[in-house]
Amino acid sequence: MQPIVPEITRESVTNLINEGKRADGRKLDQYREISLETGVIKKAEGSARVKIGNTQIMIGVKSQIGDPFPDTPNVGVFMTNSELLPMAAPNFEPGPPDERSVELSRVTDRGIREGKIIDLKKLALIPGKKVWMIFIDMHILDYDGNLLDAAALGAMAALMDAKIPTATVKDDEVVVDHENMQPLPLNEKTVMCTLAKIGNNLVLDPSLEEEGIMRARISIGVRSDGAICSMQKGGERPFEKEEILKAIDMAQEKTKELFEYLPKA
Amino acid sequence: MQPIVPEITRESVTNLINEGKRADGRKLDQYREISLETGVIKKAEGSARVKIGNTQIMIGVKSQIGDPFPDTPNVGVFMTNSELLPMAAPNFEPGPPDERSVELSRVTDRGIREGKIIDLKKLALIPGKKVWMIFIDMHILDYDGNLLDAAALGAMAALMDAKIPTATVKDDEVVVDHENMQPLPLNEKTVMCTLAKIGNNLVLDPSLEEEGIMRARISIGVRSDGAICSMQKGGERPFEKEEILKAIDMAQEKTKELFEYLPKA
Amino acid sequence: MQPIVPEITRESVTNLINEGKRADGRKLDQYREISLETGVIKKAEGSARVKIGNTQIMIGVKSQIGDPFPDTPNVGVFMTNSELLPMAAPNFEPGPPDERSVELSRVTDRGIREGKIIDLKKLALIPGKKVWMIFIDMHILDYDGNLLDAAALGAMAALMDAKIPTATVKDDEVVVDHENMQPLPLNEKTVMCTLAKIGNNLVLDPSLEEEGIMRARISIGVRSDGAICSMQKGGERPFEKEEILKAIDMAQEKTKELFEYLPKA
Amino acid sequence: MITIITNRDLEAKNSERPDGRAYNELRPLKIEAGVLERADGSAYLEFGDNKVLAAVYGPREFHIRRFLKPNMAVLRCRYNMAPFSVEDRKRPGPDRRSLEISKLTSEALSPAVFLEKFPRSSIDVFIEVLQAEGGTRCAGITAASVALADAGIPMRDMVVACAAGKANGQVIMDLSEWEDKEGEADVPVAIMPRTGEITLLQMDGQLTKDEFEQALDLAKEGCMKISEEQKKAIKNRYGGD
Amino acid sequence: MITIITNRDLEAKNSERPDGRAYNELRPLKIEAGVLERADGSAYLEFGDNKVLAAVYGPREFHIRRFLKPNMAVLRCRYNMAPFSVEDRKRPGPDRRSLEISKLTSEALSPAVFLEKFPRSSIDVFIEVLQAEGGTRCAGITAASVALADAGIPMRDMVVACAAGKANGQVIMDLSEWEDKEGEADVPVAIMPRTGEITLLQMDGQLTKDEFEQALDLAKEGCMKISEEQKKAIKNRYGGD
Amino acid sequence: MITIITNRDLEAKNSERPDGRAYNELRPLKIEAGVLERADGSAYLEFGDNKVLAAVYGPREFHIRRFLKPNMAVLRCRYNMAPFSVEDRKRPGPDRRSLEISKLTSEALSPAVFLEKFPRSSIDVFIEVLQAEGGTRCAGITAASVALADAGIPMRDMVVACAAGKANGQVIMDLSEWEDKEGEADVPVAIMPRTGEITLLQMDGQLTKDEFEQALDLAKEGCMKISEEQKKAIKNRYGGD
Repeated sequence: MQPIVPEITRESVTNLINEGKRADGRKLDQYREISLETGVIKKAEGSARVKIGNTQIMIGVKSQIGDPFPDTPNVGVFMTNSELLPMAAPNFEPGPPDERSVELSRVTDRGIREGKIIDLKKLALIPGKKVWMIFIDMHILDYDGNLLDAAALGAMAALMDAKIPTATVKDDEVVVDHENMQPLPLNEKTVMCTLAKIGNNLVLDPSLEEEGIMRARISIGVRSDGAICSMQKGGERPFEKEEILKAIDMAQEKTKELFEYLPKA
Repeated sequence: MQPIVPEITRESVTNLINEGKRADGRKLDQYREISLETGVIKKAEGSARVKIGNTQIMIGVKSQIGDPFPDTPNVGVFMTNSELLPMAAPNFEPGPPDERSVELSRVTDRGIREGKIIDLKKLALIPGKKVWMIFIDMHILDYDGNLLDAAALGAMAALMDAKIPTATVKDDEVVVDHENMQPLPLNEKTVMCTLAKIGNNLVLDPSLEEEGIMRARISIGVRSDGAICSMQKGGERPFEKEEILKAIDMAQEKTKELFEYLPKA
Repeated sequence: MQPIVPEITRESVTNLINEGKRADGRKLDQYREISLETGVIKKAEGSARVKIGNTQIMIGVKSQIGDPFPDTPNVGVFMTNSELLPMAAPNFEPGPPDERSVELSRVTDRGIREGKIIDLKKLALIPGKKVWMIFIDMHILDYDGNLLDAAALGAMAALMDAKIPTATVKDDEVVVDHENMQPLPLNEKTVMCTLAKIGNNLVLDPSLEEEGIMRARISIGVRSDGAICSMQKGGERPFEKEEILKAIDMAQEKTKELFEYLPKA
Repeated sequence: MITIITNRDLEAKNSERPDGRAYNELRPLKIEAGVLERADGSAYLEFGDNKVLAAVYGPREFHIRRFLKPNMAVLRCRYNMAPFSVEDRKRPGPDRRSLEISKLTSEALSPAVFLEKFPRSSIDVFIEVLQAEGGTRCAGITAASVALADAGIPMRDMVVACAAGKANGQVIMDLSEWEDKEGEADVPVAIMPRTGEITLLQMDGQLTKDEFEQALDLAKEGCMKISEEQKKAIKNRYGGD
Repeated sequence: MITIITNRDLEAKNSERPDGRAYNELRPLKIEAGVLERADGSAYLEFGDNKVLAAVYGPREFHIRRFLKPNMAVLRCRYNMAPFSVEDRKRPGPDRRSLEISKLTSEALSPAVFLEKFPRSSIDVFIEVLQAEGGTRCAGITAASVALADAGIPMRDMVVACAAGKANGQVIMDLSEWEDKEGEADVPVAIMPRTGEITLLQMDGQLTKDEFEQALDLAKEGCMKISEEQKKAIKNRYGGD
Repeated sequence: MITIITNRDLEAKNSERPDGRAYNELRPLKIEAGVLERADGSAYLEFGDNKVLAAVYGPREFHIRRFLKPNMAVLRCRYNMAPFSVEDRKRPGPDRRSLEISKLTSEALSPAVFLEKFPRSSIDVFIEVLQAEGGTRCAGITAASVALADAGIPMRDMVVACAAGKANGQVIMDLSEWEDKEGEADVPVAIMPRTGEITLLQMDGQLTKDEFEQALDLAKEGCMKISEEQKKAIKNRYGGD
């Protein structure tokens, strides 16, 4: 899936990193340039276009009224979906989400869900019958490495940007007032920080080329209160415990920078 | 998709057409033999078997009661589907509709829908809740060119043939009376006329061989009042404006012939 | 689909059978060792693990409340599904059920349905609106021949093992009482007996190797009252009438043995 | 080109069948060979209110390497019902029932075809049920045999199919849709008429062994009658006597 | 890099269009070439409230043997709408509408591309509608042409598309979403501007021949204006005068 | 062939866990190797009320050219839940959750396998959850390792997995289904026990760094205990001491 990197590139990139340098001039713990715009899609209830380096994702939040899941009748429904568009990379194929796309959606979803970012109870309308359903759709436009951090940042921004209609219940009927839009009920903020293991170093925000040669990666979701709320190892080589702990320190430090990009509440 | 036609055949057919003649002896503006039978499938509410030359389509109309689309709560639902059966040509594969089949369905559907052929308002039963759903299913049995005209003619005939049960609403319940069948509420009739561009000529009703060498095709849907109600260019070469205008003249002339095959209302 | 058997094996196995012997030492009308355990999956309402020789199937019965089919509004719904798991044989592929898996499900289903084994009327709750839906899922774990007999035996055992909640109707609402579980309403028992034609002999319970060389197979479902309730020929060679009649005799005799494995009611 | 059988006069009227047929009476039957232009062979069959079309392509190169057989042709079948062929519109595309019937049809026809003459090839049989009224799998097999013959595929025999069963306590030939649904048992059978060998056999419902044997005999009797009509259809198409 | 057209001052104000445009007035238009890193060519287009991204890969080896052409490249298109691009969230993945538009887009672009220069190859065009407000198929074709040029694909001409139609009894250029839904007819058109030849033509609704001709002329007039913006986008990207 | 662990006596009873376990107590565990006839290797595992079967085929020729690797084997996993394994019947076939777990399982096992010994091959691991009660991904990885060993696949180490997490404010080993659902955090971990290196690591919920470290340590401690049972299962199958 990953582009195959020639052995010589692998060596030169690794050697550089062993010296604390990177091919694009960054420090090991430095993000590429980040840009984040919200409110870019008027037809979406909330939206964000996020770029980390050349990686680019467009994210839209839509709401609709629907049935709750039978096992959680009193809370709203929240779903995260992503599409690795064939325009984003020469080897992305059209079709149903593959395992990479599913992992991306699910890790992003878990950070938001398990971090209790949305107050899903406030999205119930008629308990057991009607609730708000919130869809986060992530459209991967350009793939130049580190989708996870871009997705988490963009999804958080799109949620903060979102305004949904006011819905009230009268006589068991839901009345939806599009004239009075209100923000989504959010408890907290979360973003994610990914480190790749190359040689025996951890490097922040791996580029596409670095992803091609990394041994493993660890992605850590952090809330603005500092709590770790999700974690996902990827890649076909192991980590040692000390590396994980070091990664957590770096993530807790670096996510502070990421939170700065989010809209001020 | 189209069978590959040897260069020598392409030349000889084109030369013939340049002289105003066709391989099967037809004039440039002449249909192959057309036959149209209705009422052939008793289990369908309406049906037609149409042949243009050896191209053969069986069309069935079925009705059922269902929910309206949310954005059009007060009108009936109408759907057109076609299947290019693997029996119809050696290169048709079983499976979900491919783009040719989708185009065929959608062009036929638009002619009927945009020509306001069916009075969909009369198919509403309980506004916002229950409406008649009308399905036109087109079964392509034998493919010898020019499916679009055959489909449009057959679909129109099957609609005219259709009898659906009388449905009345009592206390918010729909009562369906199969003893009293009634025709579909139709406002108008429409048929379609396809011209292929071969060399610099327009030829009516292209055969399979002619489709294999044509540069482009234009299909024009005409109502019995003369209005143009749908149009679709196909093929990988362009048309000039004058060719389109000439094609419209031919279509408005030739559809008169086609209307003669329809059952008398 | 079947593993290809070398010609020399085919001959030696056939010659042996012509002498009334089988490669694994069995008599022509002898089953391999059978084992049947019920109640193995606590999360299922009923379950059974069946082995015939090395062929192994895990079967679970689940119940849920749902809508009846429109054409049978006053009886419960009953569905049989099977999955030829890719773990069960080197040539089984993941994916939607193929024709072998569909045949297995449908033959098992017909034996139960047409043998009137379940009293489906007792599974109606609110006529036309709510009924019990009973799902039999057959998970093929290890494939060493003769899936049909194993499936029929295991499905019957799982049905006999099943306990579903007591459901009562109050004011058009279904009340499901998980504290009071009750057996499924069963009228009868059925099992199935499969004979393979090898050379000109009928052999009971074909092994995988025998299936690879058999000319045809006949599977006969028998109720405990002796009635034949389903039959399915398979394979690409014909049977003679006398062979079928002989197979019925053998099935009626041998199914008595199979019934012994079922739980005592 | 069209033949009608109404063998109502062949037997005494001891019937209580809803459509008035005798216990061993077939529904009216028409078979026509060579009805499609593009297919290598084709046949159209009406059997009671069943309307079935069969088409054959091949032998032709088989491009799915995984399934081809190095020493013989693969006979593939696709049985399909038109959405408008049944009372309630059927969703297009294969379902479990049609997958099973496709497999059984392939197995029913294969014994009669000299598949070994065409290694690495496929012979593709397509059956379209345009209107269904009970017994479509048998009608499909019967039509497909005529289409195979029309395509010039070398065959040992022309497979023919007919169901028998039990309804209202009586063992009967050729169940109608109503008799199939409301009756006690259904036994679809296909045979090679020269030898009487059975290439399709299914049963569902409840029968004693004796009843089953009666049904099997009746089905084979029906097959023999239908077989005559298959031959006539081929003669009508190609002449000869 | 961004260009805005508001040709509101070009014509007299005789309009009764809901957004106040003249009958022959385009919505504001921006085109930018070369907006993606990975794609061989790309373009971003805003046309009224439509926001469309197009990307091109190729010519590249075509690995689906069944579809490749030995003497030319195959131009494949995928038109796709983002789930959030429309009022009610769209389920991800292709539907019948997008399949048809993909086919038509491929046919609209192919005449302009020197496909014969790249036998056995594919040129893949991906169009993503990020926000839809009427006329997305035309916007997609227009953007795709710029992306093809940005990818350096040799072309006879840069295809450009614009719709015309009829609403409130008036033949008008460039229908908005409201005019498309509520109006009497819609005529999407693509042309090769050098020759005026038509590579996309559809119509639905009800028009007389005269009205159709007016609509076709208006659509072509719109195309010519948009074509200038395509050229500017390429110039802005690559310099030149 | 069957081993039961109840390490209830190993630690003081300071627990308030619903099933009465101590904070660092595993559920009862059984592992059996070599339980299937056809598969090249297999294992059956019961862990609390989890019942999981794993099977391995390979190394074998990999026929999907697009995915094969010229210098090593590809280790493919399919994690699947039986429809009857959970409270509410699961629809058959893969869903998003099982796709993700399949990917993670493959990544968790790959570091231990000498994939480079089998270029152009696949090693296929199939995991079937027959009954689920919390922790099935770890149970699947643990069983799959035993199945790989049973298949004779050369490995650096036998990967083993165990979750830890936090419930009722307490960091605990091996969450039950209830603790997973109602608890504050879940940390599934797989390690190679010889080196302690981590091949699977996920977390969800809310933890401080200290709590996470405690959970990671507890998970690794659980892994080490389970590892002993893996080895016994292999010894029971193949003898030796």
